Amino acid sequence: MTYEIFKHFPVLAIMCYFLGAFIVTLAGKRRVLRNVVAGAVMLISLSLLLSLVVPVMVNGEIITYWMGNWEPVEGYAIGIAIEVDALSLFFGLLVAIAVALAGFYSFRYITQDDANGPFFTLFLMLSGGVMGIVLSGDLFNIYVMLEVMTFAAVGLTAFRTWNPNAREAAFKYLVVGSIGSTCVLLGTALVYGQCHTLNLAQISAMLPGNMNPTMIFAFAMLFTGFGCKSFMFPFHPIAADAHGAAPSSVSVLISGVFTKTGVYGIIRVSYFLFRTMGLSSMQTMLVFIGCLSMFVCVTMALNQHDFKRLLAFHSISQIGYILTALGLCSAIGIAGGLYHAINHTLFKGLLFLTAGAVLYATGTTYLDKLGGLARKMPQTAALFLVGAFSISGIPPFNGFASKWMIYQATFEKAAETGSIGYALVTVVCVVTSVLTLASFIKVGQSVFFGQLRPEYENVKETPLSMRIPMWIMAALCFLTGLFPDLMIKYLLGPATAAVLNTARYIDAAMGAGYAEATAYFDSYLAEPVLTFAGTWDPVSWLVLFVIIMCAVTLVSLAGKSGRGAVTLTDDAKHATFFGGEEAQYSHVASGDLFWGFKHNLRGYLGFMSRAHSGVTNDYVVWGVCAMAVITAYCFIFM
Amino acid sequence: MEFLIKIVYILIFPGLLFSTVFGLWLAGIDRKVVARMQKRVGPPVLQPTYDFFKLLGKETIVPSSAARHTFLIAPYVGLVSLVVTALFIPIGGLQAFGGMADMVVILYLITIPSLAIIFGGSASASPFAGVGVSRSMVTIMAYELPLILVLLSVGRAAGGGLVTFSMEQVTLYQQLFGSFLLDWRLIPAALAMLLVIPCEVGAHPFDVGEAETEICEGPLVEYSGAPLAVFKLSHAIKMFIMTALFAALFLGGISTGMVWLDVVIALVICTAVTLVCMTLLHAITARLKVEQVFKFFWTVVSGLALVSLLLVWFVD
Amino acid sequence: MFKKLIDNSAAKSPWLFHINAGSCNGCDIELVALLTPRYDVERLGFKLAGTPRHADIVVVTGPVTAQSKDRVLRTIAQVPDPKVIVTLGSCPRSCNVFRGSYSVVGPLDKYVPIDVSIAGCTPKPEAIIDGLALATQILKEKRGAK
Amino acid sequence: MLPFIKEAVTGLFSKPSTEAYPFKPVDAPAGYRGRIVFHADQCISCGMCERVCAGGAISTRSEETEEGTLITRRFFLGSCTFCGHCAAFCVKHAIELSPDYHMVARTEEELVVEGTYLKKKPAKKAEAAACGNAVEGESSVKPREDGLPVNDPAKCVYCTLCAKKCPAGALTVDRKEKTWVLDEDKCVACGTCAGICPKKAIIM
Repeated sequence: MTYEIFKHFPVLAIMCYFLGAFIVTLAGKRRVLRNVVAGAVMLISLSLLLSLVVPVMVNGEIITYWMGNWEPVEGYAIGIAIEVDALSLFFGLLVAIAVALAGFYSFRYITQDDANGPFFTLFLMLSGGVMGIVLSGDLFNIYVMLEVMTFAAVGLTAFRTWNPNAREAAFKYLVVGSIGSTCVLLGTALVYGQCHTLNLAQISAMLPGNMNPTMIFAFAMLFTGFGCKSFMFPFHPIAADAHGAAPSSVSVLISGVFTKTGVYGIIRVSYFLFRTMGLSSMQTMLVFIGCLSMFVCVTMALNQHDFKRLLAFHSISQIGYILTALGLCSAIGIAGGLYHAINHTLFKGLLFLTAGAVLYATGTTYLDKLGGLARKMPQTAALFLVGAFSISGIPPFNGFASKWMIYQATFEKAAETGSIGYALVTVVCVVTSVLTLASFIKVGQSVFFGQLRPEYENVKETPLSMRIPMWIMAALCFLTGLFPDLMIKYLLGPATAAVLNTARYIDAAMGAGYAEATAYFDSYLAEPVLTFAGTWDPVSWLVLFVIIMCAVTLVSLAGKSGRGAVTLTDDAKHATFFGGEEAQYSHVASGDLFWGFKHNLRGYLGFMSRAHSGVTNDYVVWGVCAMAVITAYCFIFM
Repeated sequence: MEFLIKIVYILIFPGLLFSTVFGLWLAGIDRKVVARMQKRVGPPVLQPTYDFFKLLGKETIVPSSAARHTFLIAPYVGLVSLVVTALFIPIGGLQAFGGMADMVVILYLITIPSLAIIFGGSASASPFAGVGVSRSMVTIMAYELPLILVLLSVGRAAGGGLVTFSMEQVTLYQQLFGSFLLDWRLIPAALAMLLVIPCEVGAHPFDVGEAETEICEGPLVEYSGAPLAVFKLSHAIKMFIMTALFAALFLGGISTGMVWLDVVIALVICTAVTLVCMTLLHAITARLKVEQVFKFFWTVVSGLALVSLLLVWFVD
Repeated sequence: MFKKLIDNSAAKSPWLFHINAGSCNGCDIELVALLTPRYDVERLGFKLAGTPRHADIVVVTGPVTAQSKDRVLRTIAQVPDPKVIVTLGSCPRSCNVFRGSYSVVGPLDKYVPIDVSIAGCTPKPEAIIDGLALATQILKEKRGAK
Repeated sequence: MLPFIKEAVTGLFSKPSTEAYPFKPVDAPAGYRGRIVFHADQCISCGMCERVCAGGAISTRSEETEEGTLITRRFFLGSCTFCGHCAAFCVKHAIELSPDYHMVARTEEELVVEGTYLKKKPAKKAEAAACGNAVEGESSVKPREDGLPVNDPAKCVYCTLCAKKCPAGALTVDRKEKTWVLDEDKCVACGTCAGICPKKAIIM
């Protein structure tokens, strides 16, 4: 092992967060000290993970670290393992980046709150929990970290205790989240009962040939549990409350990172532990849940009147894309799903941060009460546009690149299986994408464009320390969309290979040949080949765009002599045209928009908004029903 | 040399200059023929060109409550992205920049100009524009569903057992096996596409978003001078792009062996498609209401496209 | 580079914006009659614009009532330069039979200079075409003067 | 929709119904009331046109000169409703509405039709003016006690309007002879003549 030193990095990255969480508490009310500690912790973790990119992603190492050096004895893993393959590192990087940017944003953002003492403690606990889940190689460890993460998230959701919505959201989150946690715990217990080990690698080596009804039930439990953590379809309403009520930088974590742990869990459970993704019934189930999440949440989002609630519903809608893509069980599908996962973290993070900037500047995120802020906060508006274009899949931003891969994956799957259903999944994806665009046009029109409300005449642009993380995220949105080839080569390709190559994962932990010995694994799979049904070259597009833009600029400069002047003053001539009336405040926003659409779908939309009653009991019933349905489905089709 | 040819492609044919000229020609011929269908003399074919240059000479008023940068930049972004899109569509088998963008990318690229109008209008802070923005977006939602169904049908048909999104392969397949318009399974899709074109371009009877008599041209209400000229030009180029897309998707099989003749034929097809789906519809229909547009596209047009998809999928 | 083209186009593509300042609708109907197949002013490049921002020629009908005065003036102000103001019929020129009414504060030239007036009550469509043609000439002159 | 398609296609291949107006002159239909033509030499300055004009388009300007009063009658087409009342009321047919409809102007002056004529001073009046004892407005004629109208020859211009308007046909006026004769048997004392008289020469 030439990478001996790197073995210790993953555990250090996790411990950094937890240590930081407690040291920050010691800093008490000294803000600068607190910020320095938190910042240092986040940067250290990020750099530790970045340094792992070369060994893990490029050279294909799998880093295994046994806590307390308790290595497996006679093929039984007793100790707790930290096992970092490309998939774990992929999610770990995503977490570290989002945490660092959201953390730096928070330094200034939370100064408006009076009781901001415990913020960073909880924030770093949450980060550490998430990091622990994605890097861990131990099923029970994952459960523990899941609980740490959940409770930190609940605490942060209720962070603004003066806000009754926040308290209510935290309560709902606690109740419905417990269903998920319970499911995971139950599943873990059943798996332990069967396999007598908690090590992921060993379980994946032992389980696939030994599926009995208990294990099917365990699978259903684990799947539902992680699904609950990713807020997939019937669990989505709590996400809306929690994301909406939490401080924006926390929303970034909950939406961009927390939900990804659910996705990560589903990948680990379905592709590694039980290896059920080969079954077409499982694929259908995941794709179906993905499509439902995607479409239901996007239509709910169109109906929202609060910026952050709207974003929250979109989170689940994007998670729907990811689940759909992962459910296809093809290389391009997995790559597309993972690509969308990182893109979602970036653009949704950016959007939540802009929502936070709006809240910071105006004190509200209610769409009906905002308007025209682009004049006062031009940079925030530009950043919002980047985020909005990314999430709605406008080329050349990153959302498009990943959605494009997902469309291809679904369509190719349709051709492979000959089932037209998958072609209709492509259609649902495209329609969801356009509805996403619609809801962001709604936000743009309601918050940043249109008329400026008189009471926001003195609003100022957010401070630089909040804008820098946003700009970094925007740049990342742009760059990850611009170089899909590089992304595939260095991040997605290795991660996809890791998903499909379970045997390597097992061998890395349990010693070479272990997987083959169990007789369920033939050998290592070859590197997956991504075949595309189409082509998309964003760099060329950008080059052409720039060339033509230059040409247009030159032509327009050359023709300047004959052109009319551009005038901007503040008189009757430049007032808004009101059919001759004196200009007055009149803003077409939020609920006024998309009448034709809403009118035609009023039955469906009305049913949806009645169904989302906001009552915790209802949501618990939904969750339990989902659990029951998934269990039943698994028993029938597995 | 290679580089020079690329530059010619980008700036002259089928890039900036050609798409401008041909777009304005299509817009002119459209207006002329609509007038003739209504037994009028109609404006000269060069009228859109005159309009364009006249607007360049007008003062550009930036409303005092507008978000200035978005307001002024949006038209140019829309125009340029349209011209870039033109480079990706094969015209008579000639594709300036093949292998860079497929059908789905084009589907997304052609929404950028619509977005430019929407965000530009949105930035002008006019309530008329607000209504226009809402309506334009509803029309986008309306046509996107049938359009993707049409593209999937074509993609399946051209895949030959598998599927493809690639424009080159669609063209190649048609050159080998005949145009898709002659394939009975794809006739409903072609019809749906003919109805999608006027909606995407914002022509009668689907121009609810820019209805001049109801909402003062919606998002364009505050635009004047050069930015308005650019929007009008984008509108014209969009006609070219959408008809060229139709020609490439359904009539890509026409090949005489001579590239220039193929291109001329493709341009004639573009004009013919304009006349059929925009001019004729304009002459015989009144503007629909926005909810009618949405309903029409999600039921009738999507239904047509879906029938095609099913036929392509299950009938050999 | 395009100065000449723009100058030439200025007279070829005049877009109208029509303001009714309390007219009896006679002139309004005649103005719309110009768009019918019989007169078809579109062949001369005229077009009715939906908003004053797009217009080159503002056509005012009616004797400028007290209610409409502010609105008319505001709308005229919102037309980008170069612009031409045309009064259609006798009312905006002189208030005609409505002169002296408590609710009429015209004529229009009290407030803005009128470039072209077309007399008649109502003017014959041909006369309106004449007037608009004159207006396009003025438009070109104004563009040249700038 | 199909019939419309047929209509559109036939429209495409048939001759347009558009008039080629600016390039080919068009005459106004018969009876069209267009630009006012004023024959100044026929005007007798009764002022009837001015009184019947609803739009207030007609005004008179007079200027005293050696030979008499130089009267300018001004028709402002910008205020005209082209109702034709002035022409109908003009007994001398001095006003005429021509079929010329090209009334387009850049300035107000282009819309004005004017005519000037000289009203010679009557000798009698000149004498009275010389004596200096003729008081303006004071009539030399007293109203009749039976309520029938009486004409004041000093004011009367013999425009014959009263004779035209008399419902009973009781008045005979001769312009050349400058006579005004009332047939008392026919007169019903309705007062129309007094009301219509532009010079207020008839007293009742």
